[in-house]
Amino acid sequence: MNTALLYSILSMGGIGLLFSILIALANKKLHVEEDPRIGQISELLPNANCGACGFAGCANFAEALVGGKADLSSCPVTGNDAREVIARILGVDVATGERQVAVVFCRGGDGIVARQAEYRGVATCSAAQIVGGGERACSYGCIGLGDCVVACPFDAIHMNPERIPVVDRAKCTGCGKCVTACPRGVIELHPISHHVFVMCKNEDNPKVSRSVCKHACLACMICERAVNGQGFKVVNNLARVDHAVYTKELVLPTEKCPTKCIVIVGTADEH
Amino acid sequence: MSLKTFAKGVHPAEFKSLSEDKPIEKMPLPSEVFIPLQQHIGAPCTPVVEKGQMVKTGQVIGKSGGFVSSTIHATITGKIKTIEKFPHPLGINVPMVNIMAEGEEELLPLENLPEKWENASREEILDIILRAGIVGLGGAAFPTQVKLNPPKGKSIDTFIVNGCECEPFLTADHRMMLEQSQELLTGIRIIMKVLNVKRTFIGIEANKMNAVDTLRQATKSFSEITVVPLKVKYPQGAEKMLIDAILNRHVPPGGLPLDVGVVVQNVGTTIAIAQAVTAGKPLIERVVTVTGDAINEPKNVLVRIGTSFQQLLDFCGGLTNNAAKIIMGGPMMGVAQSSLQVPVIKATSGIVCLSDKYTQAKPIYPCIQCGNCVSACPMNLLPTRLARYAEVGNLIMAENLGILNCIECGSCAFVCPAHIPLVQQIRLGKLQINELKRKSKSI
Amino acid sequence: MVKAKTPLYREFTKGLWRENPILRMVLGTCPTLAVTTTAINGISMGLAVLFTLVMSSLIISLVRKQIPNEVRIATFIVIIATFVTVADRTIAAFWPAVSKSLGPFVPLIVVNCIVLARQEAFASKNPVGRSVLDALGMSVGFTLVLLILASIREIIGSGTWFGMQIMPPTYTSWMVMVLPPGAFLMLGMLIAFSNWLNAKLEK
Amino acid sequence: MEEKIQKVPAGESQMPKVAPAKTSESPSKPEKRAFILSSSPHIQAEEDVAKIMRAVVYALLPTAVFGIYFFGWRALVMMLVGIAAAVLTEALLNLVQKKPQTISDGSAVVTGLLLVLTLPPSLPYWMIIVGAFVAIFIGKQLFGGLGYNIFNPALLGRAFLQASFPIPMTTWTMPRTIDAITTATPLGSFKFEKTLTPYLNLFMGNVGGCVGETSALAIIIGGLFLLYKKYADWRIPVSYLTTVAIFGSLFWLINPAKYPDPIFHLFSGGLMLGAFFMATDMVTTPVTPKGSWIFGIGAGIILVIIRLFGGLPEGVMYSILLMNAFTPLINRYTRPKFFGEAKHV
Amino acid sequence: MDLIIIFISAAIINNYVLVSFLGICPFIGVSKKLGSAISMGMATTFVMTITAAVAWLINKYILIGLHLEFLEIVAFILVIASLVQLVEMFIKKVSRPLYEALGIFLPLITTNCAILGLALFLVMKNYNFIESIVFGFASGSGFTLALVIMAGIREELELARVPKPFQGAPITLIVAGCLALAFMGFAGLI
Repeated sequence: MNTALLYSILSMGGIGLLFSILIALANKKLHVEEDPRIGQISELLPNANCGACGFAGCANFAEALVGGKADLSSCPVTGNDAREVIARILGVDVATGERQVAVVFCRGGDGIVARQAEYRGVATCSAAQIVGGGERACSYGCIGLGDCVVACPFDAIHMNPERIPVVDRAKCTGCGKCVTACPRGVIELHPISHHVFVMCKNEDNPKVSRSVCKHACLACMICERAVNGQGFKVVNNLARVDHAVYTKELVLPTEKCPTKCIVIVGTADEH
Repeated sequence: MSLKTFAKGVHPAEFKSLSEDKPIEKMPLPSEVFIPLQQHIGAPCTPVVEKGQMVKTGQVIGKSGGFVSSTIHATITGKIKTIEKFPHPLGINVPMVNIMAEGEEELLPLENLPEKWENASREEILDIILRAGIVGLGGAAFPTQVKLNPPKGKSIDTFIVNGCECEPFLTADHRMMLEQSQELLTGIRIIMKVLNVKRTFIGIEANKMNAVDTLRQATKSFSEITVVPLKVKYPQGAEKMLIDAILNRHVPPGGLPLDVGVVVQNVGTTIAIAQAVTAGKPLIERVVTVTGDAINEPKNVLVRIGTSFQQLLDFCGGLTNNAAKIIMGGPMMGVAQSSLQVPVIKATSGIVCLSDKYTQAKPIYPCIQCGNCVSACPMNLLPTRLARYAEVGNLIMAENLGILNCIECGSCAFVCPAHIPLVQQIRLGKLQINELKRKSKSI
Repeated sequence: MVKAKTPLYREFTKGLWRENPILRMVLGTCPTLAVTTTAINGISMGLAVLFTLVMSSLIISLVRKQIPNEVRIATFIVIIATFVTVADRTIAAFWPAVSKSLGPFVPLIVVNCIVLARQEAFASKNPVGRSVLDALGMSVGFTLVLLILASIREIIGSGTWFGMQIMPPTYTSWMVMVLPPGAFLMLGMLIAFSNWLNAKLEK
Repeated sequence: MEEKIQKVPAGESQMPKVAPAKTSESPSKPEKRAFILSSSPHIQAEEDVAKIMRAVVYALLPTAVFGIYFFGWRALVMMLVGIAAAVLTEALLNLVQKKPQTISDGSAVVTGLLLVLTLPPSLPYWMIIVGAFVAIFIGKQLFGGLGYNIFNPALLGRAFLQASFPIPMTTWTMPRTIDAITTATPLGSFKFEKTLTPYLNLFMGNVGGCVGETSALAIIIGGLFLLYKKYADWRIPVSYLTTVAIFGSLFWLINPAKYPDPIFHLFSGGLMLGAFFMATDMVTTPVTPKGSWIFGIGAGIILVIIRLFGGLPEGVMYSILLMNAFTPLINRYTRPKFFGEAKHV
Repeated sequence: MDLIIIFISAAIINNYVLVSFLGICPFIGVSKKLGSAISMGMATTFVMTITAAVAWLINKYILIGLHLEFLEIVAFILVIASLVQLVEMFIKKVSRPLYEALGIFLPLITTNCAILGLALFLVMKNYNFIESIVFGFASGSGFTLALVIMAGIREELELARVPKPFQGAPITLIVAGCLALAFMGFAGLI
């Protein structure tokens, strides 16, 4: 028994010693320079090397994170605390300036905008855009097939019954996915403190836009005149808001707009 | 003897009997025209006329600079009502010159024409083609003088006239070959001079044997011009397929016919060149096949550019009551129209009006990997994969599988038993990839 | 870095469902698939993991400040291997039949991702009490899933539960359940079910 | 067909016009009618998934009839049970997932029928139901339904049954007997007793075996129909059968006493059924022509290895399932060269 | 001939992943992309072959020689962990491309139960040195085979409409189940 004990201590110690010397030597001789963040992040990862992230172990995952090739959420093992720290190291979570939210610049829902055709084919806006623009006659406004709804990772855009997307300003993070998803550029990001918008993108001749949509801007100048050009300006057949001048209190033009395309969005206390 | 052709492809029903025996009719002048300021690939033209100005037929109203450019002419004599954005048959609103007919019709011919074209220099002829505003009339609308002026280092040895007209329904080229064979011959000779090539092939699908005979007769004394009847198969008229069929040369992916020493011109374009160079006629009108089961009198019509579809269809007896789909171009590659206010443009080869009989919605099933699209694709692609990768947004895989090589001929969607809108999906993927490329370039 | 606010009991309960090692993290799948042919095997394996995980968490959280950072993984592995050897030899000595049917999977606890992951992610950064609770929660969660999976496979696959005949004698056993395909299919179903349930609960 | 389509509209145009539409309106007024907007192409061939599935069912009819002839009315009941179970499972799963109902595409019917044709004629009905359920649920719906499955659903269902209930799945009855005397399949009797079955019986199907696999004649009739209609890729049966014949004769030539001859290989067991109906399942086989060849050759080699050296007498099912697993890889590495890619230097 | 039988038996009939349930974690984790799967398979095969050799030596000359069989777990894991780390460092220094292709998968292999399982199996099998190496190589090949098939299928599944709860690990396990069903056809071979 004593010999067994002795041998085990000797052999295990021997093997351990041998390999630790080898590794220490190798570490010195074979050292390769790396981004220091990779080391920091791999410290924080579980280092279980389970492979659940799809990468070849935690160090590799850390490298991919730093290189922007991986998403932290693909590691199921890391706890929430560690995630926050890693996010900070990666600098993902750097919020700058005011919160932005998506705004939909069209009110031409079903029944409001004229129907130009029966659209058949892939039921996405981007697909309809390349086939004559889909069902709705306005070539500037919302196509209504909901690409933005699908694109939103936060469940913050929904279609109203008229098939015009409505943004949930509380849920919207301003990531801009819907903005890129919309083939017509109907959605824009605006600071949450902006409340008044001309909800139309139609730059056609007023005669044309009038025949197409009940809520189209007709470039009638009423809004511009109502504020003496201070805050509203009609350019290219379309009224535009100067948010530097007008942020709130725009009751006058909104009420006077004959097609109701000037709209107050959100409430003053939401931010 | 088996006829020459390319590999794969499809055999749609032809429907050509509707209009192939109808001689080309000249349509009376329209009361107003809408002339888009861009009717070619390249930089759009800027207007050189103003609202309210009187213009004569053939007067230049738009010019563009740069290498890939073209010219736009007034197509009727009258007064310019407005220059504004109007709906275009390709689905976007573009700036157009709206001319109301007024006064006596008068044609201003091109200036500085050579006495005899045989004595003119290559540069002179190219200049006439540019001033005449001639673009590819087959549908691509690529400025012709650019195509006839290959870059240094590319040697061209063969000229091919594309008389396939492989799209079902369309017969405009067929009629032109029958009725304007002499002008076609002149056009060919002009182009051969410009390109300095020694041989020309005229590729014609074998369903137009009368055109083959007519042209064989017309070119009898020109040993360097050969008329080649081709197997009736779609898309025989696609440039790459045509070159493959006649010369057995394969244009490399992303390449042009001139990479294999070939220039291809459409029948209509060749005739337009002859008319411009010999008679000084700018491109103000073209032959359009108005056909389909939903038009009362299918016809081949010589019509002024800018005439609205509505006026043209009215000339052909109007639509029937069950008209359901109006297509500019052929049914395989044409563009469905939502409005009849759009004008005939230089690229309008035909207007196909289909009734609800041919437009019933078919159920869409999931792809069952039958491989029909794979055996139809003339470009040797895997359409079902391309479409699905484009659909799920994996553009990298789609590009690896050659989505950008797709010529959108529609063969895949034609044979798909699951009725998947493959072409639409693939076009969308191509657009997105090109968009990304443009963005990454600009950064 | 660690939120001290987390109530102690949460360290235990998170392993049962919210961070369940098999269902939510899909770790330690090898033994899960291999030994769940009978309920006995499943629960034995679970207990072996429980013993190893709790003991090594205990020791490691005790000595965590003494271990040099560079060799921590090696140290963890040696400590774990020691306890695994103890567990392996104990089972072999007292329940030779179980040891036989578990095959090499008791020794393989050494490389079970769950054990190492908890040391690295938790025990090496937390005090003893929390570490032990965490280890207990994780291993109980693991054992429960093993038991469920093993029960399903044993009942359908052999008509018995813990060796007792519970299906009527006319019952035809579904052999596939005790074979490898049955293991993969049932674990897939189980995880899918938990995904579905989780989505339901979150709503 | 083509002729007819062309003539109808031509005739119409000569008829007196009925209310020439919209001609009276002035050109500046917008056209009110909503035309159809859709992507090109605007015409389509007359093919349809449901039509293809129906054709497969028709092609299976001779096999089914021969099965009923040899194994009695029980075989018919088995088929009905299998089809009903498959269709019901599909309907139920669509309902649960709140997906549009897909039973009308006919693929579930094909799966149910194919499954039963590969089962022994004495299998209890409830096992058929289990098999059909597994085929549709695991084999098809878990991957997203028709078109997305990796493995042939019917074969997967059968493999599941084989693994679950090995004894009932290998209990065979004599054809044309009233009280179902058990027997062995030709492959089984060769493997375990080294006896050969007469070729005519093999060809006609008067031997022990699964409901639909015994009669090579019936299968070939249906298979040729499918090939003629181009609903099956001819390359797969050709390469599969040829590989089995060549590879099988190789061993036969080495040792005719130990290994069976190629004709026996071809006409025994489920090879014919597998080659014409299982290996040609469009969804689970390569889309590229070169891939089809590889698929057939690979399946043939695996089959001969299993038959000659494996513990089981038959391996058609496994050979096809294994090649199904390789199909994504085959598709990937047999992508046809783009037009112009090969020739251009 | 014996060597061929050892190879086929270890690579196919007793496939590590599909039959013996070893190395499931990387099987699920690294089978998303075909490229990674091939590299991972090659790296694993490489390490397995080396491990087989080293484990045989240690077992024969230290454990059995000194009657320390009870220390096999500790000894093997120590050796494997160190060995893998050494190999990784070596590759990283010698060839960056090789490291990118194979080396990055090495840490994952340390805690891969397939490797330790291999060493433990080896002790039970009584193979000689050459046979052990073949066994190690064959086991690695079998692992690679399963991994590559799986990766091919999963890339295909990217295009499928797998029901939400089944996406990710569950469908991977179910495909593995189907594969295991198909591999049962090889049962009894040899």
